[in-house]
Amino acid sequence: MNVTQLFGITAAALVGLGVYGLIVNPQPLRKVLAFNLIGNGVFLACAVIAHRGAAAGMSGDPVPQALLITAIVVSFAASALAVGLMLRRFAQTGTNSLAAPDEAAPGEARTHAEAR
Amino acid sequence: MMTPALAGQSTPGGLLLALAVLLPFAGVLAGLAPGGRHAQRVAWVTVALGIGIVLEIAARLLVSGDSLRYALGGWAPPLGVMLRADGLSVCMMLVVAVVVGAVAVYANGDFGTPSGTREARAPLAFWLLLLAVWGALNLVFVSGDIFTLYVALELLTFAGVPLVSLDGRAETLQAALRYLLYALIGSMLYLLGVFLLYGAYGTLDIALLAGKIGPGPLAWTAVALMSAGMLAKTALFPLHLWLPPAHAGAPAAASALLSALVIKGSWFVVVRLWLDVFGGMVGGSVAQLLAGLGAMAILFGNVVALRQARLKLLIAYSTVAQIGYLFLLFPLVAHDEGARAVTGGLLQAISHASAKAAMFLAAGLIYSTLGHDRLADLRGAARALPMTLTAFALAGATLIGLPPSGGFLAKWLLMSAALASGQWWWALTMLLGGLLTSVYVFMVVVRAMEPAAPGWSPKKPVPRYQQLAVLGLATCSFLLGLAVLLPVDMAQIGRTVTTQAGMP
Amino acid sequence: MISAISVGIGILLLALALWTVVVRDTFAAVAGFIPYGLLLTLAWLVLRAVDVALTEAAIGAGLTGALLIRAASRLHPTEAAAQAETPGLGTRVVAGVAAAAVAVVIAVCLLRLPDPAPTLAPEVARHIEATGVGNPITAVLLSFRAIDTLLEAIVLLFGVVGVWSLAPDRCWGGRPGLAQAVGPNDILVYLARVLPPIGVVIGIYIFWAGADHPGGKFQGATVIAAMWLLVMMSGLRDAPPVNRRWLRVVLVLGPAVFIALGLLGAVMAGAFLAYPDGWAKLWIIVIEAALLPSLAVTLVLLMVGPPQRPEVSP
Amino acid sequence: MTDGLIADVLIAVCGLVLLMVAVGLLSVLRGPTRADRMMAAQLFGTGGIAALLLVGTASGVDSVVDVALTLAVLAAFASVAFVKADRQSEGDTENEERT
Amino acid sequence: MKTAADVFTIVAMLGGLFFFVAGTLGLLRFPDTYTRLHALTKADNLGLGMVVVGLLPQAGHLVVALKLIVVWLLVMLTSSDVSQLIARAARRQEKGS
Repeated sequence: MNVTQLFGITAAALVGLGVYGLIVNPQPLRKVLAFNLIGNGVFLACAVIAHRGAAAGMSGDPVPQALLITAIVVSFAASALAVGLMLRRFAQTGTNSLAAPDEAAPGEARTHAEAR
Repeated sequence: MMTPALAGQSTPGGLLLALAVLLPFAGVLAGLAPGGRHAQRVAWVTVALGIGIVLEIAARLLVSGDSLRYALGGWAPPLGVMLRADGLSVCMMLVVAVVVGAVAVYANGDFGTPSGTREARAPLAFWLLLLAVWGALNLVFVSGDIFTLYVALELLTFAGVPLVSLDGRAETLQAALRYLLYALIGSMLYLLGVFLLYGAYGTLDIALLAGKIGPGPLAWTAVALMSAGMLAKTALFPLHLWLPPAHAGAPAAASALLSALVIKGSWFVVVRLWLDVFGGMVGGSVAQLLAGLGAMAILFGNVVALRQARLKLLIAYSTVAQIGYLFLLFPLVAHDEGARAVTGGLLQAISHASAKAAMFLAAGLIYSTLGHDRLADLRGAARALPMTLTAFALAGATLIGLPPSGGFLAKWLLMSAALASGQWWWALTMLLGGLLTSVYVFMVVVRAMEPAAPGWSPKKPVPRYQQLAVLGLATCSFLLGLAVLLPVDMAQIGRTVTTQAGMP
Repeated sequence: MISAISVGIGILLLALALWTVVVRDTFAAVAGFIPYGLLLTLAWLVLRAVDVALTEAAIGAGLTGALLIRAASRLHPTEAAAQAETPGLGTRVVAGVAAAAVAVVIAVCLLRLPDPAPTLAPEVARHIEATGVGNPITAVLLSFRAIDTLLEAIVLLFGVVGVWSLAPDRCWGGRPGLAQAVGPNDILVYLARVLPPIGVVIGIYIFWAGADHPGGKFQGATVIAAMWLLVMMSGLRDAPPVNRRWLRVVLVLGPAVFIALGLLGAVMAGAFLAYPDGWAKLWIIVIEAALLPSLAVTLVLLMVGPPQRPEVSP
Repeated sequence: MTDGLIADVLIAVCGLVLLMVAVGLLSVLRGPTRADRMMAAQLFGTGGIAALLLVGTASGVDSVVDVALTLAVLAAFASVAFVKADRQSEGDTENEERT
Repeated sequence: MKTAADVFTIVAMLGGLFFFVAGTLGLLRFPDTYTRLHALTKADNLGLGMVVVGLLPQAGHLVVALKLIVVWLLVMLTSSDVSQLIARAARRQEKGS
């Protein structure tokens, strides 16, 4: 088994693990973590494709590698936005659950927000 | 199908496509740097210029009778990125420009920077995000490259999510977070599909891919991943759970953008993929499945809408239903009436965009007049806001599909395509959906017509120009059906051949 | 030999990924995520994607880890409530089966990619001369597919607008994040005085190397951003208030220069984002140099979050 | 590019270092305290960089040193972020908002 | 000449490996956080140092060799500080509990 096959399987397994984590972990932060796992699996798949495309004296196909750099940066920004939403919501309500609808308790929420 | 040699060359006026994308983004930059009231002014100038550019693109398309193309950086695919605008792209760009313009007029009232402050959070964010949504959508419509489409989708997500939580209430933050998670997973699945296609065919260009692609496990996995991702972003049943709280919780102007426009971006990607990339490959049972989900969405969304107690939630569930119609076109394109189904689907997207934006804006005005949007207590709304209620009724007529609205023409085209290809069940679903829609539209209008309680006065006066903007938009959607009188079917420009190629 | 190492890296990667999925405590999960990122860097290296390895080392391991660990700590009080929501065995089994099915399908696809693999490497090699740069990835990112890079910078900017829009209204215009008070003798202050000068030099070096060797503006900007964040964490300098004019200008500088030069290219070289003959390398360096501070500031602002402290008016 | 024998030695050493790091990671991540878990980043800051340098040199990638430099700086940053995050969640009043 | 450099590399690598093994053993065997931290920081830094020293003769360029040394110095600088920070965190957690 060569390097590309090996990492190809690893990539697929990472996506699988991420999908599993995404479904079973109720916490949004864990879902973001799982999203990152899926993302890494997808990126690894792309790196495998780039590696297979080695030609013309280059150690890999530069086009998918360039796409990867773009995608890695974008997914960081996505994580940052998700974390921002979670922290803001926590500061307002003290909760971070996706399931339970937020109680509209403006007075209480306000004091909590003030305390942060 | 365009020959690859031709596909690689820019056409005259191609630069306009780049400008249509970049102008709104440049507006974001120019608005963010000075901030405050300037952001709004910059947005206004940008909207005016942008509408001009889109009109010019439409004129060029009609004159040349062929799609516009532009090779960015002078690099032709597969190395470079190509922008392409066919009839579908230009029609979508036109309606987006109209809706963005109307929302900009409306938002003048809701998102002005209060006097005495140099800069306020919500207005600054709104004006920047309005332009951001616009630029991202234009990019979705003109991108000829599947990876650039991914970036466009991410731009759309980043512009859409903050719009949901613009007023900062806790429940909207939750809705925004849910929306973000769905959207991110959706784009990640899409991206995996992009990489698989590149690994199999060595190009990202839509036209080149279409020429190389063939049936096989790789292509099928790619189409499954990409479609699933886009369905999550479009909120097609049963992936719609994030939509109602997000669209109903946002401020009216933001709801209008989200419900009318943002979801059309990912829908458009599905259309591009199925019609132009995978051509005749997908069809049959998969298309039936997709339309089946659409039919479920129509029935489910409309029934749930009927049971809502709040106007904005009702409108949001009506979006869930209307999204369903957009997916009915897929099993119909592969038949003789394929072109008709494509035009019908596009027209449905356009008329829903204008009608839904008008509805949400009308709901916003009703909310600020009554101080609430409880359906049980809408009386007096018609007396206080006659123009707005007319607009709501006209938009409702479009959603139901009454002549001469755009919705009527869209449904008529789709139905005749369904009947012509012997798939009567889709026609039946559409009729049933229209019936259910008419019930709740009627209910809202009737309740709003009831006279107000004695001594009641509006909570907040509504400026006339806001009402006019809403009415204008609703009138557009209602008269859209007259497009049938146009000498050319604009939607088919640059793509008649492609649709033929999609036949089995 | 190299494939033996790859097996090790693959197994360790999956073990850490599994850890972050199944462990109960979120803090522990994120603690596993950071070495996981470092390990991915090794994987990119083995796959000969050195530029990607650099990006992963900077963004994947460093920034994302720091972002998530801060969130995990703050959200710790919600942990107990979330445990109660954990789905039952039935859901977990279904999820496991679904995940396994997805993994198998993807694995089969990746193993059945066509041989010989299609590649654009020869195309890049044929045209790289015209761009004047030696690193093919830089050529792709700033010439052949420059639009993606421009749009990516704009995505990051939208991210900042989105994060800022989460501020409480009364805090608008103020400083992001919580104030950091650290005693002056804290070892952190010492580190924050010594490391940033070195780090910034390394960041600029990585940016500079990017024209001809692996490296570039994203990686360089991330290192610089991390150093700035370190200074903030130590309390030596506070985060800038979001209404500062200089901050806004630096934020939009990179994309603005990119668009402006792109339009100039439309006039001088016949296409948007095209570079005139012989000037390509200079233009690319100007664009990258303008993007470097913008990206660094953008990444810092994404990390520190929305303004949370109203500005104290003088 | 290093020649065959040395390259093999480097790879072998890299494998063993990775093994050590993996074993160490196992012990560190199990805890029991948060401080133990913070060592994970630290562990990879040294062992991981050693493995990186070894595998990079063995396969003749000169720029691996640049990756190692970046990693050294960012691993330190991540470790500091860990400690800081921990301090904040402990509810250190001095770190709270000053307004 | 070449062989001498290679022998040097191999010897240094074995030395480095020894320290990494020692560090991990320490992590496994030592009873509390402080001693474990001690084992990790001291031994692994020496291990990295030996690896770097061993790689010097294999570096094609003087610049690469210099950068290798910088990597080591940088890791030493940061890990000594970070280990102090972690030790303090450990003490705070003990007090807290």
